[in-house]
Amino acid sequence: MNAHGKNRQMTAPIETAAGPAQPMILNMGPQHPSTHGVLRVVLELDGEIVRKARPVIGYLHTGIEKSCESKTYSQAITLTDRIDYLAPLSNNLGYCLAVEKLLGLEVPKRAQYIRVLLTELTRIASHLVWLGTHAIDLGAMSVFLYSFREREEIMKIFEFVAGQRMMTSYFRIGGLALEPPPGWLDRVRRVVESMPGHVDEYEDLLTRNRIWMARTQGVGVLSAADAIAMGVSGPMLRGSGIAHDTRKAFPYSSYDEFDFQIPTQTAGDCYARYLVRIAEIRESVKIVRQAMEKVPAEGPIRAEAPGIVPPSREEMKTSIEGLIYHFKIFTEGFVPPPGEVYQVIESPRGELGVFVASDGSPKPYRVKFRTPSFVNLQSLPRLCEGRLIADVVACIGTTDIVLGEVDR
Amino acid sequence: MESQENDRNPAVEKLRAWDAEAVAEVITFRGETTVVVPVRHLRAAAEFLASEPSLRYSFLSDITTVDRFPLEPRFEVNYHLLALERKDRLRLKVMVPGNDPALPTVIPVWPTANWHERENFDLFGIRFEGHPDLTRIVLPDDWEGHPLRKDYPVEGYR
Amino acid sequence: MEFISQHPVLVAAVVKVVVLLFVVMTALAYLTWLERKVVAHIQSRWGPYYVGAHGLLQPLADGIKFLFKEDVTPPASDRLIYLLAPFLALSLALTALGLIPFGPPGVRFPNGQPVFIVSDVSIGLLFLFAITSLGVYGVALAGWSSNSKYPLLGALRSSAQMISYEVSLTVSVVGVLLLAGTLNFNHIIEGQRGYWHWLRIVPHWYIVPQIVGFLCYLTAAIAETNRVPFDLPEAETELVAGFHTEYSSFKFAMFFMAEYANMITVSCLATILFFGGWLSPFPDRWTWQLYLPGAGLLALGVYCAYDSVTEMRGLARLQLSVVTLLALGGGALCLLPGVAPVIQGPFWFTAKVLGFLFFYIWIRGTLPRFRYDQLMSFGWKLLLPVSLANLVLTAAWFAWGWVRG
Amino acid sequence: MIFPAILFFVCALLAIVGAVMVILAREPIHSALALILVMMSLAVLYLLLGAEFIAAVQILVYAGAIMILFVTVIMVINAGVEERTDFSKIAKFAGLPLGFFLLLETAHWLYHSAIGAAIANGPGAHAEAFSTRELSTELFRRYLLPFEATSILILIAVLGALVLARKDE
Amino acid sequence: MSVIPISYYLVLSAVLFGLGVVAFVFKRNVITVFMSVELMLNAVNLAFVAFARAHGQVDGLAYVFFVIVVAAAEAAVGLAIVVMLAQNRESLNVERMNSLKF
Repeated sequence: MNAHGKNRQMTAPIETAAGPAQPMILNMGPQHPSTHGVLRVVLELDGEIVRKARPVIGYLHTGIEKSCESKTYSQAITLTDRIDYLAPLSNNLGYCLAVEKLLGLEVPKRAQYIRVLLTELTRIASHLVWLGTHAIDLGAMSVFLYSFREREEIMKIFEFVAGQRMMTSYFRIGGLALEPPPGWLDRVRRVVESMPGHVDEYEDLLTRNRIWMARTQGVGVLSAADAIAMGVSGPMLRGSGIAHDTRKAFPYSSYDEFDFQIPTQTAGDCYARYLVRIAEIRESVKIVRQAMEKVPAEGPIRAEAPGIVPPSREEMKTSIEGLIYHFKIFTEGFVPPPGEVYQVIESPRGELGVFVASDGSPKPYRVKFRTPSFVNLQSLPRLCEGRLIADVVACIGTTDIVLGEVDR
Repeated sequence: MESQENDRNPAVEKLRAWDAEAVAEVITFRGETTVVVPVRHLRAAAEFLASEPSLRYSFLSDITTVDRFPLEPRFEVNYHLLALERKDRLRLKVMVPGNDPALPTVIPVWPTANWHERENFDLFGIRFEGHPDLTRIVLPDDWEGHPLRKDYPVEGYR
Repeated sequence: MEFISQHPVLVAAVVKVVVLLFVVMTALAYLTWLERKVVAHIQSRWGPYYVGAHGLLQPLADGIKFLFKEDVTPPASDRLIYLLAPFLALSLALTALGLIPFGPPGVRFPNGQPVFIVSDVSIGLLFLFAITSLGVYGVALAGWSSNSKYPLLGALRSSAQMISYEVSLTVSVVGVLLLAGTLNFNHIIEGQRGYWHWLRIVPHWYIVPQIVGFLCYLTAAIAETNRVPFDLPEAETELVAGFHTEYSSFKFAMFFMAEYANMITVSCLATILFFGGWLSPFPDRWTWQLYLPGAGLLALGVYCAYDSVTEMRGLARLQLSVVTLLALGGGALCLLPGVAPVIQGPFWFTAKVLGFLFFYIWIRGTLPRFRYDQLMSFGWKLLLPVSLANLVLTAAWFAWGWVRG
Repeated sequence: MIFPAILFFVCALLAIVGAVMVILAREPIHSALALILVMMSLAVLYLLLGAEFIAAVQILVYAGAIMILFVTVIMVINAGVEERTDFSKIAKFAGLPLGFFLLLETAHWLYHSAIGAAIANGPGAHAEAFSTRELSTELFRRYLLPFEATSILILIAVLGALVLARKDE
Repeated sequence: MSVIPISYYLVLSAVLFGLGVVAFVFKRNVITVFMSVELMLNAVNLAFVAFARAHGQVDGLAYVFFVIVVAAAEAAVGLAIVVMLAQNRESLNVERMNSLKF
């Protein structure tokens, strides 16, 4: 019941609720068109001005970290897909790299390049979803459908390569799940060739659009110092002028062999973050192009690590060691040494950290996902307090949260 | 096994030079350095690491807990730090006893710790003293128990 | 029979109102179809497709769905006003259309009543503005009576928005009124007959001297009708659905229809004021234009015939055949020498109005939405001064007698 | 022509009912709606009296602008149900009958005065509808000074409203 | 009855004015009090138009025009004051507004 409803039903002699301005509490979410899932933001309004914003999360908490503890290392991969459902391969990669680090395992170059290629495609797909939803939040409807059209092509590549559109679980500990089917690179090429043109199209619709600029420039400003203090990462950090990218700072999976820029903007507002993400799509296209050059046509896609990485199908059928290892891996799992590692990758949303603690058993003792959305969302009140309701929408949009990742 | 060697990590050296008692133990594993800090030194050590000009661990990536039930001290709270300029990571580890687990908050040092601490409070029941709003974050407010503890039944309490 | 012969005005009015309501309701339904189709094609998708050929029965399906949906009235709402609001919105929107002349007054029934004009008021424009200015009540009362926060915010926004833009809307057409020297729609249209003397091929439409006023009018009209990029009262990503968040079923449909009716009204008004209403853009000596409507319909019929041949689904095929027959028959009818001149006025009027409607839909597929404060400052700080300047310049033009038509 | 008579009585009845509703309604928004009803009926009466322009202005300005302001303000400040307080007994037992008597007397006087017998509508009515052109000529010739004065008044009112509504921060 | 004398309009005007006075006296909420003033103005307008009709002159209409304009100005300022009152005081009851300052 809201303020005037209460008055209407009270029989006490109250003739008006007018009084020294009581703030109006507005529940934005958990069901709301622009909270991207089940985020709930409790807004304290003075007219249309947001005095206080408090994000309330947990509506999608599924206890993935707890579930990981009761699965073997390999089984837990499927759970990681569900964390950030817009960038499942990034999560796969982060987790696999963490376990590989724990094991001290080196992945063959071919698998590394394919991993880079696919995660960059994931980044493009994720940014496309962000662009579309952000644009529709601000009322630009067509961009949403354009970007989903292109994303669909990328999803088709995932389906072609991994057999699944979204929950791919394609990266495995020590390499990849399957040999990519022949002709897959042609598909990738087709998407990559057309992508810059499509990005130009989006930019035509938005970048110099006066309304778009008015809606995003100077909105949700996060200074560089604030960005660091709030621990935001990814495009949000780079939009505030800090050129930090895990792919450059702590290269993993051979990212050091690729040539790409870290796009940054200094304004720290929604427009800056928009520009950064658009530039990132272009950079990712560059990386995918290089990866296509680098990927050898032939070669192993899994590390040579008997007892950890399952042997190939043929080996399993022909050699007794292969059969035994296969059986042991899929019944008991493998045993890494006790210890703790924290592996960081640059997911589309920012710094995805995977902390894995092993106690020397076949199941991880503790897995923690440091998800960028969770931390980035924390900065939301700073972005939108003192501004209008419409800006809250813009701010949520450029924070680019995925609720699966926030709540885990 | 976790190797326990005296690393040449400059951060550890500086921390030790600043206050020898702040470094209880240094663990290096797979190239990651972990400094075990006693609870009472945590806040000061955090401030030092964040503000010392040659270190500048200004970015707190994560706070996470490992429950070593039934060992004591039961909880290991890990702080993952990042020095943006130097591109260096460091893990602070604090051992917290199982009965009445409590820690000083690091929000004044790293404001981002707010939600991380709430999450650890929610899932492990570790209190962060001085936290402005220590409430459950992902679970409902009336939830019983702390699910990521090892003695929490997987089926739940109810 | 005696009654009919004794009260020609009354009978003609009733007939015209009934026909107008029927036509407008159908037009509203197919306007939603058009909008969905055009926006879909802008966004590289198909739009309505499955219900009938080209989704032509989609409006019908929507209507049936609206009728059978559960009609929820929030328990804490102000019942009377909650019920009143959608009726108010729709009835005002439809009333406004009754003032529009859809064709020349010269075309008359046997009893001497004009066919295409429901009511010929001497100050028609003023009345139209009076009626549309009441449209705010539907929105404001809906938002208030729902007793919910999003609708309330939407209602507050829209009352502020509609009041603000009404000022610019009114001021922007005063230039035309100065040119026409009358408030009567027919006289305004008649004033646009002929050609500008300095350029014989440009019709004497008021858009030529009043281009600034037209642009102001267009902008203000989009804002008045709550369309993108000024659709803040119902900004779905901010206020869920704005003032009609709590409305369901047919009451929701009524708001929907009111919005589209308002779109039609402002398009009609733009056509009348700036584009010569039912006047043809071509000179009268070009007699072939008499057959344009018929030719258009025949072309549509041929296209539908082709389409029905290629259509795979049986029912859709049947439906397309019906449309084909209707179009061909209508086309043939329009070519008859007795009918062709009569149909000229409504044909050009409809064509112009459709152009505006298409423009509206096009904008919707292209632009993002303004923010509330930007909308307000745009209205007061840019639109109003510009339309005022336009008015002053036009007045000066007259005062010093630079040009007279 | 019985039509104007029917219209007159319907509208008069609606106006009176509306005015009574203004008094009886407990919620300000209902009062406002009743008042709008009064204004709309009056607009129709103006039409009957041949004052088209005034009718349009009545709807445009009164119902379309002023009452919208009222409604908006009621919504903004969230005015709830009205409190009923006792008022003086004199007002109740002397004032009301006296007022009613006064009304009757006025009506009686009006009905029997010379001017009242003039016919407003139908055959025998004074003239055709007022022309808007005539009214505007009158406004801009004879009443030019008051006209300009009112425009300045409006300006002052707008400024005053702005000053009042501005929050001092 | 085929014609309507002016007096009918005048009587209606008087009745409406009387009701406006009653509303003005009886209503307690500042906004409704304000509305009753508008009601009285409307009643007066009706009388003006009726008289204009009776005399066949447009002066009455001019007066109505001015009344409406002044009413608009009055509403703008008056409602601004009401909003101020609502923000600064607990109540909108006119009986409690017995001090100019607080």
